[in-house]
Amino acid sequence: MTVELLLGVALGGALLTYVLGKISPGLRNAFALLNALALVVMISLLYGQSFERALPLGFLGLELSVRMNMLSWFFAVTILGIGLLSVIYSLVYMRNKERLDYYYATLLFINASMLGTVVAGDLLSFFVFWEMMSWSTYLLISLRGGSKAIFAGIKYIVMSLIGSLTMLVAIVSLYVSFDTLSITELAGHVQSTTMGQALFVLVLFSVTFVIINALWPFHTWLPDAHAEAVSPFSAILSAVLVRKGLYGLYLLMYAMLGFSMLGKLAWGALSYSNVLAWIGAITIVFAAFRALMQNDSKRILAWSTVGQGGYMVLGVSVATNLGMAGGTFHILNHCIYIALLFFVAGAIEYRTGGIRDLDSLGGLIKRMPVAFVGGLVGICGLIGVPLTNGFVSKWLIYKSLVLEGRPFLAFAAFLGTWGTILYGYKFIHNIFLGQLPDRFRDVKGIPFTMAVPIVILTVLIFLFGVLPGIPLSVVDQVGTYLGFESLNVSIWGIPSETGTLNVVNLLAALAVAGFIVWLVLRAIGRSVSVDQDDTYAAGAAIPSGKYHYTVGFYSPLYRIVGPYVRDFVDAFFLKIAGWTGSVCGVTRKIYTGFVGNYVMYIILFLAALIFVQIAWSPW
Amino acid sequence: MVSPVLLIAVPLGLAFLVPLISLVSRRAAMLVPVVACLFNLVVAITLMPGVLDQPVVEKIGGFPPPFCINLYAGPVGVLFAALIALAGLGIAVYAMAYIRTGPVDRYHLLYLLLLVGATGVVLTGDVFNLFVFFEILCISSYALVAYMGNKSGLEASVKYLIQGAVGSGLLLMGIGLLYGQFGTLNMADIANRMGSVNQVSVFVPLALIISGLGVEAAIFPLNAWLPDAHSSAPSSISAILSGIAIEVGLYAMVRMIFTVFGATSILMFMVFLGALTLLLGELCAFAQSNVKRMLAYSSIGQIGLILFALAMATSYSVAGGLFQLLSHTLSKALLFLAAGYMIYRSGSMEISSLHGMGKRMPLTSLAFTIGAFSLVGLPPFVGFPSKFLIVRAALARQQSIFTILLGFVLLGTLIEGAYFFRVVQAIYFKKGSGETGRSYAPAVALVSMFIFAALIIFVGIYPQPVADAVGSAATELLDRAEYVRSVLQ
Amino acid sequence: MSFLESYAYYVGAFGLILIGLLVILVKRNLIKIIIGLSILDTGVNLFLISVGYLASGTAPIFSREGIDSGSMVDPVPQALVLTAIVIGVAVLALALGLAVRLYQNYGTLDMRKIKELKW
Amino acid sequence: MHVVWLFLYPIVALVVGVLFLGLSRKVMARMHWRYGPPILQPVIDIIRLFSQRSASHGRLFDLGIVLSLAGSLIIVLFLPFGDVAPLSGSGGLLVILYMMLLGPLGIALSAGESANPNASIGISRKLMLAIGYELPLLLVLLAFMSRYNTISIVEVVRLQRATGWSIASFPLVVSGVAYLLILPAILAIRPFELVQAPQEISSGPMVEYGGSYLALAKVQHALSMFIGISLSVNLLFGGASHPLIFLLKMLVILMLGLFVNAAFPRLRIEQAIRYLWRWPSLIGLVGLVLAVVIGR
Amino acid sequence: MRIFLSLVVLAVIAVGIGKTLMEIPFGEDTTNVGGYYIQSGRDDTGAANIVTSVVVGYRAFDTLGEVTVLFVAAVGLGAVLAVGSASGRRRDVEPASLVLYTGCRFLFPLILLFGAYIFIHGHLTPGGGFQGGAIVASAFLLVYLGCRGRRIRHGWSKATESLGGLVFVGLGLLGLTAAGHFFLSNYLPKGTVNHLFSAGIIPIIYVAIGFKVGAELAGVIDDLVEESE
Repeated sequence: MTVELLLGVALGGALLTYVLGKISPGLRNAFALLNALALVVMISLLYGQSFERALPLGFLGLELSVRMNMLSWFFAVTILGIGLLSVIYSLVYMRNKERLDYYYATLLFINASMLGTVVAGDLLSFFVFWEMMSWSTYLLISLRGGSKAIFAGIKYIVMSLIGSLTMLVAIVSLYVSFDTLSITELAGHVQSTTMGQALFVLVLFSVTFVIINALWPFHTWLPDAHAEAVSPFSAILSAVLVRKGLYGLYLLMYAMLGFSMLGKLAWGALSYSNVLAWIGAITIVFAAFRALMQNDSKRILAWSTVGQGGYMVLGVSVATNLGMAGGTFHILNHCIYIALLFFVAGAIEYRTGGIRDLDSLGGLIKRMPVAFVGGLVGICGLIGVPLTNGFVSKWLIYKSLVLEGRPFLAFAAFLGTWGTILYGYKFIHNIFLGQLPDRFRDVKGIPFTMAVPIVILTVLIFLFGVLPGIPLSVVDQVGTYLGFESLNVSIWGIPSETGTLNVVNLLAALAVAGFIVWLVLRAIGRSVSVDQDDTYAAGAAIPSGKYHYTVGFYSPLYRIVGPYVRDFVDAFFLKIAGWTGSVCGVTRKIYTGFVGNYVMYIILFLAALIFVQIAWSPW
Repeated sequence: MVSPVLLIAVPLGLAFLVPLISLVSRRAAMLVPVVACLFNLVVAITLMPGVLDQPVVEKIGGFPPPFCINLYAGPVGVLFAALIALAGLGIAVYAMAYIRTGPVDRYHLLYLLLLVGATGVVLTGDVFNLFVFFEILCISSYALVAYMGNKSGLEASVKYLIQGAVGSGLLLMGIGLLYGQFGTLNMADIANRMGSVNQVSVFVPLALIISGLGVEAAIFPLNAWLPDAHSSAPSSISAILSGIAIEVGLYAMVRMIFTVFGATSILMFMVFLGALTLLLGELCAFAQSNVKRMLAYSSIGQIGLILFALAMATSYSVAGGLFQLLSHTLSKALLFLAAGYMIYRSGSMEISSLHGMGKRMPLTSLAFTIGAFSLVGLPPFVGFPSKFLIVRAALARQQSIFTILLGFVLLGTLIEGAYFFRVVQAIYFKKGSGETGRSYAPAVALVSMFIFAALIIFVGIYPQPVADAVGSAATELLDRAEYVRSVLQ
Repeated sequence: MSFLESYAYYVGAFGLILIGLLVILVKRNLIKIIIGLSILDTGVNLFLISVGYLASGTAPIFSREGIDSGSMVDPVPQALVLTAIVIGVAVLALALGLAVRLYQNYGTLDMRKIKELKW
Repeated sequence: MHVVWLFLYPIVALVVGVLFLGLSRKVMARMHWRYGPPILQPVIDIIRLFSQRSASHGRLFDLGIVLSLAGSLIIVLFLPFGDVAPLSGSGGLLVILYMMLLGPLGIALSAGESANPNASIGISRKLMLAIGYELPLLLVLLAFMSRYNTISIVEVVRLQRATGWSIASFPLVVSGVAYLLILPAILAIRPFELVQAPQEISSGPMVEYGGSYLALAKVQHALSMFIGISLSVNLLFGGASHPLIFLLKMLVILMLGLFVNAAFPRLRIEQAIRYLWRWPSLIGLVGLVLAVVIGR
Repeated sequence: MRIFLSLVVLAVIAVGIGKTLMEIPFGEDTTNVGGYYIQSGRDDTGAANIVTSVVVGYRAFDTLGEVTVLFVAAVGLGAVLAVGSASGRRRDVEPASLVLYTGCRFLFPLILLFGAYIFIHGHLTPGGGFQGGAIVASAFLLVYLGCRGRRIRHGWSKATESLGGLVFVGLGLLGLTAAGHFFLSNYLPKGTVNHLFSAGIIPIIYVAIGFKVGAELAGVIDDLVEESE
C-alpha cells in the first residue's frame, strides 16, 4: 500500500465523482461513499509504516516526495475519517440541493488535498497541496449562496491568500539558502542557519499557520466561513481543515527547527513558544466570550473551534511530552466532537427548515432524541466533562501548564473552559430544552444516514473518554516521532509522579454513585410522567409554546462583558479592507479620461528621467 | 533548414493574400490567421531545439550583419514567436465565432498583421526595424480597438493612438540620437560601440526609448491608454492586446536596456517602477465594477510584476519574469475570451451582470475561473511556477530592499486575488436576475478556451520544458557579450 | 560658424518637436492634437535627416561617373526618413479617420468632453 | 479500611452536609431573633419528601438529578477528609474543578427539560454566577498549584503540615483572602443566593422538583455546601490529620459564612458578577503574581 | 497653468536633448554604416541611387515593414470607416465645371505616367516606389476632386494591393531558395550601373511598391472621400 496510490485514489476519485454525477446521481453518491470508505481502509492499512519516497514528477528541478510516518498518519486518519462521515451525512442532508456533482467533487478534492499536505515529504508539494486546499475550500464555502456566505468566502480566501503568500516566501527563502525543500533534509540544514533567517522563516510560517488555525488575531475568517458553509462541510472545516495549521506548526517547530533552535531564538522571556502560547491563551478567552455572545448555532460552534485551537497551541507550545500529547490528543478529540456538533446543528437545520437562530428553537429533545444525545455528548466533550474524550486532553494540557509554571496560561485555559460551559449549555438548552414552539410540533427525527455519523462519533467520544489509552498510544507515537520522551501510557490513562489520572476509577465511582442514586430515586420515589408544559407557575398559567426563556439567556453577562469583547480585530481588518477600497477609489482617479493629461504623464516621466540624470546623474 | 524569417514572411504573404481571398469570400478570410499561426507555431517549435544550443542569425539580403538588417532568433525570440503563434492561434479560432459583424475580412487581416508586427519585434536585431514592426503592431491595434465602431471603442482608440504616436515619436527620436552617435542601427553593433561614447549622452536616448516603448509596454505612468483600449476593444482583441502586445512592448524595452544599452544602473529604478506599476494596477483593478476594465488594470499589474522580475536581472529573475509573461499571456487571454462570451450573453460588462453565469454558461465560467486562479498564482495552474520563480529570484538577491519590494509585490498579488475571487463568486454563487437557461458559447470558442485552459493546467503541473526554455532565454537576454559576438562574428 | 549656423537644423528640428509636443499637451481639439502629432513627426524627420547631413555634401546618387563618394551625405537617414514619413502618414490617416467617426458619435472634438472612459 | 471509607465517606459527607443545612437554618433564625426549626428539620424534610408523589418531565429530568448527585458524591471522594481521601490518587485539583461542574450541569439539564421559565432563569443565573466566581477562584487555585507545584490536593495538605496553614504563609495569604471573599458565592449563600431566590423565581431550577426529586436536590445542595467548605479547609487551613478536627474547622468556616449570609441582602446577578470580578479577582491576581514571583 | 507646466517640462527635455546633441556634431561625417554603403553600394546592389540601394537593398526588410504599415493603415482606415457608415447615403454632388472636368481627365494619365516613371527609375534617380506611388495616388485624388462621380473599383485596387505585396514577399522568399539562401537577397543579375535594367530585383520591387502604394493611398483617399460625403 503506497501513499502515491492513496493520493491517486483521492484525487482521481474526486474528479471521477464529478464525471459520474453527470451520468447518474445515484452512481455518484455510491461512488463518493465508496471512495471515502476505500481511503479510510487504505490509510488504516498504512498504520505504523514509516517511509519517504520521491515522486516520479519533479517540479522546476526540485524533487517532490511523499512520506508517511506517525505524524502524517495521525492527521491523515482524522482527515479521511471525518471525510467519510461527512460524505455519509451528506447523502441525505444535501439531497434535493443544487450542484451536487460540484459539491461532492469539491468535498472529495478538499479531502484529497488535505491528505496531500500531510503526506507531502517536501515543502513544495506541501505548499501546492496547501494552495489546492485553500482554493477548493473557497469554492465550497459560498456554495449556499447569499450575501453572507459570499462574504464569508471572500474573507476566507483573502486571509488564506495572505497566509499562503507568507508561506511561499518562507519556503523559497529556505530553498534559496539550502537548495533543498525536503523536510528531512531541511531539518539537518536549519540547525546551521543564522538566527535572523530562522526568525524570518519562523515568523512567516507562523503567520500562515496561525491564520489557517484561526488563532487570534487572525481568527476573523473562521466564524463566518464555518457558519455559512453547508453543515457537512462545516464539520470538515472545523474538524480537520483548520488543524492543518497545527500540522504545519508541528513540522515547523519540531520536525524542522527543532528544540535547540527554538531555544536559541528566545530573547529573554520573549521566546517563540511563549508568544505562541500567549496567542493561544488570548484566543481561548476571547473566543469563549465571543461564542457566548452568539445566537446562531453554527456560529457558536465556529467560535468554539477558534477557542479549542488555542488549547492545542497551548499544549504544543509548552513543548513537554505531556503538553504535546495533550495538544495532539486534543486535535483528535476536537475533530470528533466538533464534527458531531456540526452534524447535530445541521440535522436541526435540516429538520426545522434551515433555522439556526437559537432564540427561535427549543424543546426539540422529544422530537429529535438522537440529535439531543449527540449534541449533549458533543458539548460534554467540548467542555471536557470527565469521562468524555475532551477531558483527558484538556487535563493533560492543564497539567503540563501548571507543572511548567505557566499559571497565567493555565488561568486562560480554565477561564475558557468556563466560557465553554456557558455557551455549551446555551447550545443544548436553547435547542433541545425548554418549551417546544408550536411550529416544531411535527418535526421528525434525524434520517438514518444522518444519524449514523452522529452515533459513531458519540460512541467514539465515550470510548476515548473512558479508554483514553487507545488514542493516546497513537498520540504518544506521534510525540516520539517528533523527538519527545515517550509517555507511559496505559489503556486507562496516564500515570505520572504528580497527580495521576485514572479515568476508569472515575468511571467506576460515577457509575456506582449514579446507580445508587438512581436506585434510590426509583425505589423510594414515586413519580408520574407529566407533559413538558405542565409546570408550576404559582397558579398563573404559562402560555404554552410561547414562554421559552432563551432570548438574552446571558443578558446580564452581556451587559458586563459585551463592551469589551467586541471583535475589534475583525472590525480592524474590515476597516483596512475599507481603506484599501477607498485608496483604490482615489488611485484610479489618476486616469482622468482627458488625453492631454495622459500625454502629460508620458512627457513628465521622460522629463523626470532626464532631470534626475542631469541633476544628480545617478545612472 | 527552416529559416526564422519564415515566421515573418509567410504570415505577411498570407496577409497580403487576404484582400484577394476576400474578393472571393469574405468569411474565408477568417481562416487565414489560423493557418498562419499554425504555420508559425510549427516553425517556431521546429526551430526551438536548435536555437537553444546556438542562436540563428538570419542576415536579410545576405550582407554581413552591421550592414544588413538581421534577425536574431535566439531562445527569447523563438520562445516569443511560439507564444505569439500559440496565443494568436487560440484567439484566432475564438474570433472565428466571436467576430460576426462589420468588415470581417479586415478584422482578420489586421489581426494577422498585428501578430506579424509582434513577431517582427521579437525577432529583429535592428533598432529601426524594431521601430517599424512596432508601428505595425501599434497601428493595427489602434484600428482593431475601434473595430466595433461604438462610442467607447472609438474614444479608446483615439486616446490610444495619440499616446502611442507620441510614444513612437519619442522612440524614433531616441533611435535618431543613437544613430547620430554610433552611425549604425544594428543592435549588436550599437552594443559593441556603447563603451566608446560619453555615458551621459547615451542616457537621453535611453530615456527616450524607455518612455517610447514604455507607452506600449504599459508601465506606470505611461499606461493610461491601456484600461480604455483593453476594455473597449472586442474581447478577442483585448485578449491579444493583453496577452501579446504589451508583453512585446516590454520585451522590446528590456532588450534595449539589457542588450543594446547594457544599462545596469537603471535597473534598480525599473525594479521600483515595476513594483509601483503592479501596485497601482492592482489597486485600480480592485475598484472596478466593469469586468473588462478590471482585467485590463490587472494586465497593468501583471506587466509591473514581469518588469519587476526582469529588471532584477539575475538569471533566475529573468527566467521568472519570462515565465510569468507566458503565464500571463495564457491566463489573461483565457480570461478575456471567457469574459467575452459572458459579456456577450449578458449584454453588459458590469460584474453584477455576470451573476449566475456559473449556471448559464458552466464551461465558460470554468474557463474564467481557471484563468483567474492561474493569474493569482495558485497551483496547479501555470501562474504558480512563475510566481515561485519570481519569489525565488527576489529572495536570492539576499538584499533587504528586494525582500521589501517583494512584500509589496505580494501585496499586489493579494489585492489581485481579492478582486478575482470576488468575480468568481459573483459568477458562481450569486443569483442572476435575468435568464437562467443554459446558453453555451459556440463550440469553436469553447475549443479555443479549452486549448488555453489545458495549457494552463498542463504547464502548471509539468513546467519543466517551459522552465528550460525560459532559462536559456534568460541567459540569452543577460549575456550581452555573447549576443554581440554571435551577430558580429 | 556661429552656433545657429552649425546647429540650425537641430534647433529647427527640436523646435518643431517641442512645438508638436506642446500642442498635444495644451490643445483640446482632436484635430489640433493630430496636427501636433504631425508637427512632432515632421520635427523628428527633420532631425533624422540632419543627423546624416554633411557640410556641403551631395546626394548619394552616382548619376554619373567620377562623383566624389567622400562628399556624399549619409544615405541611411534618408532611407529612415522615407520609412518614417510613410509611417507618419499611416498614423495620420488612421487618426483622421478615427476623428471623423468620433465626431459622428460625440458631436464634438473637444477631448475634455470625450471622456466616457476614465478611472 | 480504604474500601470501607470509600462507601462510608460519602455517607458521612451527606449527613454532615444535611446537618450543616439544619444548623445553618437554626443559627440564622437565632440571628434574626427567631426560634427556628430543629436542627434535624432537613432530615425530616427529606424523608417526608421521599414519601410524596412527584411529577417527572421525562428521562433527562431523572437522569440530570442522578448525574448531579452522583457527581457531587464523587467529588467528595477526591477531597481529603482529615486523613481520609479514598480517590485522591485518581485525579487532583483539576479533576475536582471539573467534577464540580457535574452538579450544576445535571441540575441544569434536568430542570431544563421542564418548560418552566423560572428554571431556565435560575440556570442561567447559576452559570453566570459560576463564571463570576470561577475567575477569582481559578486565580486562587493556580496560586496554590504554583506555590506548591502540584495539582494533587493531598500534596497541598501534606505540604501545609510542613509550612503551616496556607492562610498564614506569606504569598498565599493574599490568595487566601481572595478565596474567602468569594466563598459565599461558591456556597451560594447570601449575598449570592440568587440562583434559588425563592421569592423571585420560585427556587429557580428547583421549581419543578417535588417529592423524591426535591429530596435529591436538597441532598445535592447539602453536599455542594460540604464540598465548598471542605475545599477551603483543605486548601487554606491545613486540612486536618483527623476527621473530627476537620469537622471542627469546617464548622468554623460555616459559621463565618452564616454571618455573612445573615448580614447581607441578596445581590442582583450583575452586581454579583461585578463584585466578583473586581476586588476578589484583583486580589487573586496579585496573589498569583506573588506566588509566581516569589516562587516555590 | 497647464501651459506653464508644459513649458517647464519641455524645457527640461530640451536641455537633455541639447546635451546629447553636443555629442553629435552637425554636418560632419559621423556614420559608420553609411560610409560603407556609399563605398560598396553600387557593387552590392547595382543601383546608382545609394538611397535606393539602402531602402530596397540593405534595409529592404524595413521597406517591407513600411509597406505593411501603409497596408495596415489603409485596411484599418477602411475597417474604422466601414462600420456604421454602410447606410449607402449618397448626397447628390454638384458636378464640376466642364473645364475642370476635362482638365482632370486630361491630366490623369499624365500624372500616372509621371508616377510610373518615378518608381521605375527609383534605382537611378531620386525617387522610388513610395514617391511614385504617392504621385499615382494624387492622380486619383485629382479625379475625385474634378470628376466627382467617379470611383475607383475596390476589387481592382484590392487586387493591386495584394499583388504588389505578394510580389515583394514572393521575391524575398525566392531568395531563400536562390543562391544565397537569404531572404530578399539580390539574386537576379545586377547588370550595369546606371542602366534601366540593372540592380537585380530592386526595380521589380520598386514597381510592386509603386503599384501597391498607389492603390493603397488611392484607397485611403477613397475611404475618406466617401466618408466625407
